[in-house]
Amino acid sequence: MLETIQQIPIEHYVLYSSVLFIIGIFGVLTRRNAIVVLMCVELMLNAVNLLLAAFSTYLSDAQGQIMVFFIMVVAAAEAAVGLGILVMIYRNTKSTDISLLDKLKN
Amino acid sequence: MSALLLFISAVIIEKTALVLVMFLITLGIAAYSTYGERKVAAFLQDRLGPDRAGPWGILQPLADGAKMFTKEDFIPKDSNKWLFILGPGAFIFVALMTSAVIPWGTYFTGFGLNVDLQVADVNIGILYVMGFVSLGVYGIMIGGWASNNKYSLFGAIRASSQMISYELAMGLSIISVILITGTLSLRGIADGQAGTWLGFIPQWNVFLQPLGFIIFFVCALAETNRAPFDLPECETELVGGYHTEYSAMKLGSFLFAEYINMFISSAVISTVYFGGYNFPGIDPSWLWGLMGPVVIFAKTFFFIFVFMWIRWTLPRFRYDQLMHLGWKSLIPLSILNMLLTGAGILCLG
Amino acid sequence: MQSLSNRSKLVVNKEMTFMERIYLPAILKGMWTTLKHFFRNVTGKTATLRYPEVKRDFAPVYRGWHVLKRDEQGRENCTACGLCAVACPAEAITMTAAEREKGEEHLYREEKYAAVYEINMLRCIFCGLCEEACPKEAIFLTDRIVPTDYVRQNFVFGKDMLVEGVEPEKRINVKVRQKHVTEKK
Amino acid sequence: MSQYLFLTLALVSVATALLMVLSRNPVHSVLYLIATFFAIAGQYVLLNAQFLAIVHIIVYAGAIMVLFLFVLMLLNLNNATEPQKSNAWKVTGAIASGSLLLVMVGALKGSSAAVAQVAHKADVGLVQNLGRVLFTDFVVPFEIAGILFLAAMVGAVLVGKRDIKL
Repeated sequence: MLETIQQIPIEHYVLYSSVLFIIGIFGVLTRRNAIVVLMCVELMLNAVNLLLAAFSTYLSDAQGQIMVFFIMVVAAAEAAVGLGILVMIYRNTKSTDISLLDKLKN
Repeated sequence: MSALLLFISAVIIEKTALVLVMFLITLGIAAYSTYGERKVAAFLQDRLGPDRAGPWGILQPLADGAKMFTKEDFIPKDSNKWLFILGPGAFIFVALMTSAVIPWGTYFTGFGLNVDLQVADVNIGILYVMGFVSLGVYGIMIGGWASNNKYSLFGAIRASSQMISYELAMGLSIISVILITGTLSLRGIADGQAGTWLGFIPQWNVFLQPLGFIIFFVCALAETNRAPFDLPECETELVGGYHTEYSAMKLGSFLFAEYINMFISSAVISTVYFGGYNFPGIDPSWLWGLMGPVVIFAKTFFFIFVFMWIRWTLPRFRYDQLMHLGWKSLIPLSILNMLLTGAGILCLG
Repeated sequence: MQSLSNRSKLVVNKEMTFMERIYLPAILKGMWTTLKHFFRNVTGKTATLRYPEVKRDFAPVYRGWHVLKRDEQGRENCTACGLCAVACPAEAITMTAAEREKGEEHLYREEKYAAVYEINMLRCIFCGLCEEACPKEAIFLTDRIVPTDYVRQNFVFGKDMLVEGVEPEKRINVKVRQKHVTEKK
Repeated sequence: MSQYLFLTLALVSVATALLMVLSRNPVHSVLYLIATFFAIAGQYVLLNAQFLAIVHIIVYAGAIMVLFLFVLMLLNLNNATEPQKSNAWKVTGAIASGSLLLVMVGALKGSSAAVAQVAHKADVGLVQNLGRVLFTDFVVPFEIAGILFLAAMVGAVLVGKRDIKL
């Protein structure tokens, strides 16, 4: 797929991944279900992954793809711990609504 | 330019033909696995099995198919209609996709053709198999959830946690094989097992990785939802598990995909641990190269028989026993196996 | 409690040994058992028969649908003495006796006969005590299977269902059964 | 050819990502996100990073999303149980994220593309090359990632076990 980098300018990838990232941010801001919020965080991480992979290919440098692996590691760890916390929260409050979790306010 | 175009179109035709042939063979084998399963079960239990449709009942799969197609196709009122349809479709699609990277032989060289008997020689073939196997659970989960039935939901939940648990041990035991062969391509793994030791022991990975093979085999049983790991659909507890609400050909695709999965995992086991199309004393290029497929299919059929044999011998696990086996036995054992393999390679070069 | 048969086994919840804990030997043993069955059946010695085409032989002493015998001249053996009804543990047999009239000598062997003879096949347990009790060798259990039905009333078999035919081809052969019963007596 | 593939995959992924954010049923959200991930895997293949693509599918679609779906089914969350934020929140969120996008696009406008001059090597995304880089230049981060995983595992088990009241 050599033609990819000849036909598609890198700006397209930057724009594309920033749109994905923004969608993730929008979801984090507007959704109240904690699981969906976690999923939006995953989407944001993926947008970054995509950008790293694109730069890695365009620069012919494997380091970008290595960074993607590390981000995947972080994402997997985050999903495991996050979902564990979520299940605990659900057990205690019978809800996954993030706006109920403001007990530290007062 | 036109020569290049001709070459590309020839490749496309060749691959399409191979895909179609593999598709038909897979469906045929899956259909006859249902017949084989019933016959094997009958013989193991001192019965006769289906013997009414045709001589020895060999037309039974056609009769079953006709029944499946003509039954009332029922969609529950409160189910999620699109996902209810998507579930079995996704399941059978994923099951059929996996066969693309399995090398069925070397090259077919007859009628002036030279056809590679592998749909796609991906250099990370074994990872491709792992990826698609892990996707198989979505069909079950979507179907079970969309049925809006608590038994189906239980089946779906059980399927997903079982798959996640056993995939880890499966991947770890495959890593040991990769350490030995030094390649992720299934063709490379199969080629690396040609030849013999001392003239009579075939150079198969199973002799280097006996523990890994046992772990992989147990995990394959669990991944294909076969007894004794068929908890997602165990009749005595969950009616039919994730396919309780399904009828007609949607149920048929679930059952069919299960047999396709069994066929594919048998083929993967034969390729990874039992030399694929290699057998001592048999050159896979005999018979215009069709000797390779004959050998690998013989091994695959043997493993399909073993799958059935196990199903009709062993009782089903309890769910906590299943989780204990997966997390407390198989994963530590496979890590141990990996460490031993690494140490062995380090010492012996 | 003291065991009478000495066959009971005490369940001990003992710690499993290493060989038992890896399960594989036990699994292989079980699979060897089923494999033996598989090969025995593949070579054609199935325990199951293809039923309507192939039928299993009855045991010579099989106890099925009763028959009320006639003698060689076609006369009913039964004298309605009621011993069979007394012997019956399931209270399945009832009968009404009647005096033989003039001109009926070719029908009944002795002066008394059963005008009504009924066996309730739903109550009958096919124990064979009736044939042992019979002093006239009139009732026997045969190797015929009692036909199925949807209605309870139809299982009360009267003389039309029990007495064998007069014609030689409608006679029912009970030689083996007769020998068995006589030996038992 | 590549352009059309890129465009199709990009449109599909953006559309499914939007649907993921907007659909009220969390299970539908998960399924849309899986579709997004498949489109992104397609982009990786397009970028000649096949190993990354298959690892992406195994990790995200095969493990993480199964975990999400599993938790959703375990808690049995339907759209009825999820309270919705008010429209004012949604408008605020849209404005905030929209302005962030504007800032990003604006910054991109000002930059110049100085990347495509490097000689292209086709084997960057292959597993041999990635493995060599990972186990030579990045071996320390690799080990640290392993420790991170261990910590996450222990943490997840601990969080799941302890019965603390909030």
